[in-house]
Amino acid sequence: MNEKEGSDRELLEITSGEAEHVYYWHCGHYVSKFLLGLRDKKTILGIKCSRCGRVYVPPREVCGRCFATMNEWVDLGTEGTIYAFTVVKLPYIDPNTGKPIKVPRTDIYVKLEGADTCLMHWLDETDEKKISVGAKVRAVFKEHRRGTIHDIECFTQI
Amino acid sequence: MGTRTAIVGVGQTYHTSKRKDVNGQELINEAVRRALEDADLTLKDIDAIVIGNMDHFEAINCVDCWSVDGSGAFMKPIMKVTTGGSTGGTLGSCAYYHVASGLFDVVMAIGWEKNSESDTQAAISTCADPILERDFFGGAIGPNAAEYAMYMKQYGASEEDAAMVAVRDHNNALNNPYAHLRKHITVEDVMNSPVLCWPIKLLDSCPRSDGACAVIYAAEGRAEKIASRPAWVHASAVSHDYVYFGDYDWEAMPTLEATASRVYKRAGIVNPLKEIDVMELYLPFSTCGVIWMEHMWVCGRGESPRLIREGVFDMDGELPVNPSGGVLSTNPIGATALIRIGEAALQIMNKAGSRQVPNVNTAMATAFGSCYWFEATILRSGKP
Amino acid sequence: MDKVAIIGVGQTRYERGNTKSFAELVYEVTRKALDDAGLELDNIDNVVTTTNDFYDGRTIACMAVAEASGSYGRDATNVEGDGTLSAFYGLMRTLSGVYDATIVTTHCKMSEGNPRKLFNQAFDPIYDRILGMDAISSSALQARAYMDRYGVTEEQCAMVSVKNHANARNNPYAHVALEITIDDVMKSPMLAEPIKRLDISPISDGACAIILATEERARKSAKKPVWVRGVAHCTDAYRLGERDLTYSAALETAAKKAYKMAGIRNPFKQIDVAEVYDAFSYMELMWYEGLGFCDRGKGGKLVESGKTQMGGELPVNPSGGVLSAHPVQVAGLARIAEAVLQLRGEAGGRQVPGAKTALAHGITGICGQTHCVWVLSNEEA
Amino acid sequence: MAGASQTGQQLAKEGSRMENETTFEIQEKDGLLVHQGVIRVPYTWAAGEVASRFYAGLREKKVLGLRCPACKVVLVPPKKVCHRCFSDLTDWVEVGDEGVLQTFTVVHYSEPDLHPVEAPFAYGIIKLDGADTGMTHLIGEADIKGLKAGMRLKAVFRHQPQGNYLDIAYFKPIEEANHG
Repeated sequence: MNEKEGSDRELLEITSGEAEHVYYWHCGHYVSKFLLGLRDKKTILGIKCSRCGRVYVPPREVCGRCFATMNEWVDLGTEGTIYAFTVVKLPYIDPNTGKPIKVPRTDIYVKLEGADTCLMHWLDETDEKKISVGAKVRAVFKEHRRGTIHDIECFTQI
Repeated sequence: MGTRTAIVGVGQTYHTSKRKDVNGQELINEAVRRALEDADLTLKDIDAIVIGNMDHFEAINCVDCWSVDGSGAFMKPIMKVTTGGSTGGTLGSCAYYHVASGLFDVVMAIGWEKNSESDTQAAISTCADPILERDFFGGAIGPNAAEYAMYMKQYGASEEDAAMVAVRDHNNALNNPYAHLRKHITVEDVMNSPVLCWPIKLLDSCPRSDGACAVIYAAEGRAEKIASRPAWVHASAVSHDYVYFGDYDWEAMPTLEATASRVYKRAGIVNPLKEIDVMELYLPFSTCGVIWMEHMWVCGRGESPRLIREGVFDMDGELPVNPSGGVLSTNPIGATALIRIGEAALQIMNKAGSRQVPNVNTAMATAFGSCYWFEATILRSGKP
Repeated sequence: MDKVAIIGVGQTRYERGNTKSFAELVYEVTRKALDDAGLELDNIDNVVTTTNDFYDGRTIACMAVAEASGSYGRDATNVEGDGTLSAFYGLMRTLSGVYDATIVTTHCKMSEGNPRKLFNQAFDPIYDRILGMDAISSSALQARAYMDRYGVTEEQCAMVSVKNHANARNNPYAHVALEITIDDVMKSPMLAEPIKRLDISPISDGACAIILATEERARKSAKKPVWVRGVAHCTDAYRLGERDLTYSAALETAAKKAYKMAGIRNPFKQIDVAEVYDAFSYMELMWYEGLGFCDRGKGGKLVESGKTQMGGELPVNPSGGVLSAHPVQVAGLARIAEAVLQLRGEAGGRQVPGAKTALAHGITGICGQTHCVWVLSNEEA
Repeated sequence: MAGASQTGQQLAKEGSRMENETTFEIQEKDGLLVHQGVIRVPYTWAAGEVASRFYAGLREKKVLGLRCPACKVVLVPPKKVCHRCFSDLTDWVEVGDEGVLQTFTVVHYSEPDLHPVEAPFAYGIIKLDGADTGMTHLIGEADIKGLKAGMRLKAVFRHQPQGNYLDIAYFKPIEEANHG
């Protein structure tokens, strides 16, 4: 029933091969401070809107709700609960490398204590039966830290 | 008050997993020709064009400019709008505002995607913030799964309730010659399909398709001459509130509630279940077809499973949802939400063939995408 | 067309290597535009952002700037293309009667990626993308075709560079302000013949925002409203080999339509100041012709006459134009913002005295495939 | 495409247990960070029937175009729809492998990831004999200082066709023996 599926004639495809695009993203003033907190102090920083009191992580300049500039930094500690998780089982192409990701991999949304939004990261458990929404987790910091979100190696269930 | 605007023509491709016989421009052209044919217009009648897709699926910069050979925009005004999965809704509203502004009489919206040309999940994961979220974004399934798990716990709903939504949409697709997946399925089939992220299973989720859709909007004065029964745009609303995926509150669905509230208010709808005759909803997972009905104020919290079981949203129910088979059966991402609008318009225009719901006077179409953004459109057979 | 006015504008300084994030850049101009209009965000009910997924390095790039543009709790949408087009969409939404005031934002951090490679993605992947052309080499094909056809000289192109880089010295937002001579341009390194280093625009980062309002809202505005009198856009053929590269029919079509709306019969006489998208020096000459400032092929003669300099009959790019700051997609909206400053008499050292009618122009695509033309005035229709 | 640049390569991992981590360069200046990142999504574009036929022609050293019956023009490279009149094009014609240079540029800068040949080299738009539209392409085997619009060029076909635009490797100037 579908459209002519192409004639017998050879139908070509053109490929991009190894083409890649390299960027140098400025993290900006707020995210830089957040990442340096991970690197230098092993702390997860949030930012509080002094108007509505919401605490955001990752930190950012403006509270969307109040359209107010935020300057009140909050140390959120390193523990929270799992708000949602996905055990990724189908190996899609990692846009960083052009190669399939290694599965299984557990992506989590962590609600850190004192934060109103979630931080995304990995969990070091890939057995779905051993993971539950609401479970307590803690950030595992790397020994060697460079100022990236991967200075937290992963989260682990407490 | 702007110019009253109606949809007067709809065209789409036969959606499928991979179209090797046409390139992107040629795919677009098929939808454009069908829309023109549907409205009995020629390209000369089109005053302006809007087009959209998601850039990283096909890696074509300036798609508006590139599209000219398929879209027919040579020496015409064309612009590109894009908002991820909701692009089709953004396109529909863009064409609507073109006409409503009074600056253009007949405007065509084109949504398209060739999802076969790249790894869809790889491209989608680049939508997450590259510094903080990209590496952890394996798709929207996790939050939706968690949301439904919580919902089941709170309201006593079951996995079968979601499966019934999947069965409804998939089986509706049997009536739609353009649908990508057209296979009769049962609740058992859904329950037995592989678990992707509990409680969501393979048949609870949408495919990726190659396809295009074109919808023609016209101003009052022209619209009545082009179509015997135009689908008048009564309202359009959008909510694009969030920046990071971690920001969203899936339990409260604030953007969906805001969008629905705003579009009902603009269209003067008080009781959507009673006042709307058919809905074409952007449901990426069957579970959304349970929960989101409540956030769209179709019923109260926890009531949706009962209405689903009673068949309220079936073809012969009080408020048929997705007669086309919806997103679960067809998903060329940049076109998906425009297909919702086009299908809703066909229902008003009484041109939906074997998927026609009788006596449709009010129809609603929604769009969903990116960081839980929603768009909604209300169409009616009568003028605003 | 009902009356719509621009009541607020905001720009960052344009530079290479701005240290802000996309959101921080956009927040800066959203604030500036609101402050300029004397408004709070509560007075805005509609938001149009502008992004490009390739330049920003993420798909659905508009996610990053939603909060910073004030999207929370209001209708928002996103255009991909030059800022003149997102502003046009903002205008349509304002005219629809649904909204009172619309903010339009654009941002660009071209310094973060490789603009040549990213622009190459505008070429057809099925055919000629593999040739590796970019904005400079494709524009060089156009420049050569144009100059050969009409005998326009490299020196005449250089005059545009000299004029605009000098004008930029009066613009605090400009990225590259230079005091140079024709000789300097001629002796600058050859990039793609006939285009030399000083014939091209820089790689700039920056952001711009404007606020559009209905007549009723505009009358309550703190600033003198600048009225939108005419606007139109038009697109030429995609492939270079199918276009007349020596003349932009799309620009002529867009300009004629915008002029008709604005009641302009003699653009050279009736327009007091123009801000055009001179991504390359030759382009300004070609755009003179498409805009009807002079006859076909006479762009070189027009710049030579000095009439488009500051103090001339029709100063073009008092801001320094795109040659002095090229944040892609922002640049067209910056033209509009500059035109607004001119019509308010707030353009400082780059002010064209007594300007009443201004033109702003933007392009999208390869060699200016799409053109968008705005006619603005501080006088009501 | 030419080989991918080295800038986006994975740096050595520092003992992370997380297999999916890719490590990129980080720069710091005045307390502000710049993160290197890469997008390396592979694409496979369907050429479609029309372009496939064009490339099949090149394999036999034939350049094919499509004629628009309404506009009376021959479009090379071919496309399914005429952009001017919106007609469906089906009338295949073979055009010459020689034509006239309409415009050109000599590129002096280097962009190794992008350019198929090393600078300096020339691009041109060539209208083939029998065609009404120009083809953008590379110019080779030429004195690049002596290029002139109006000169005649001839297609040089690639020895091993690969089914893409570079199956014509480049166009070269034709020696005009009977000049004058």
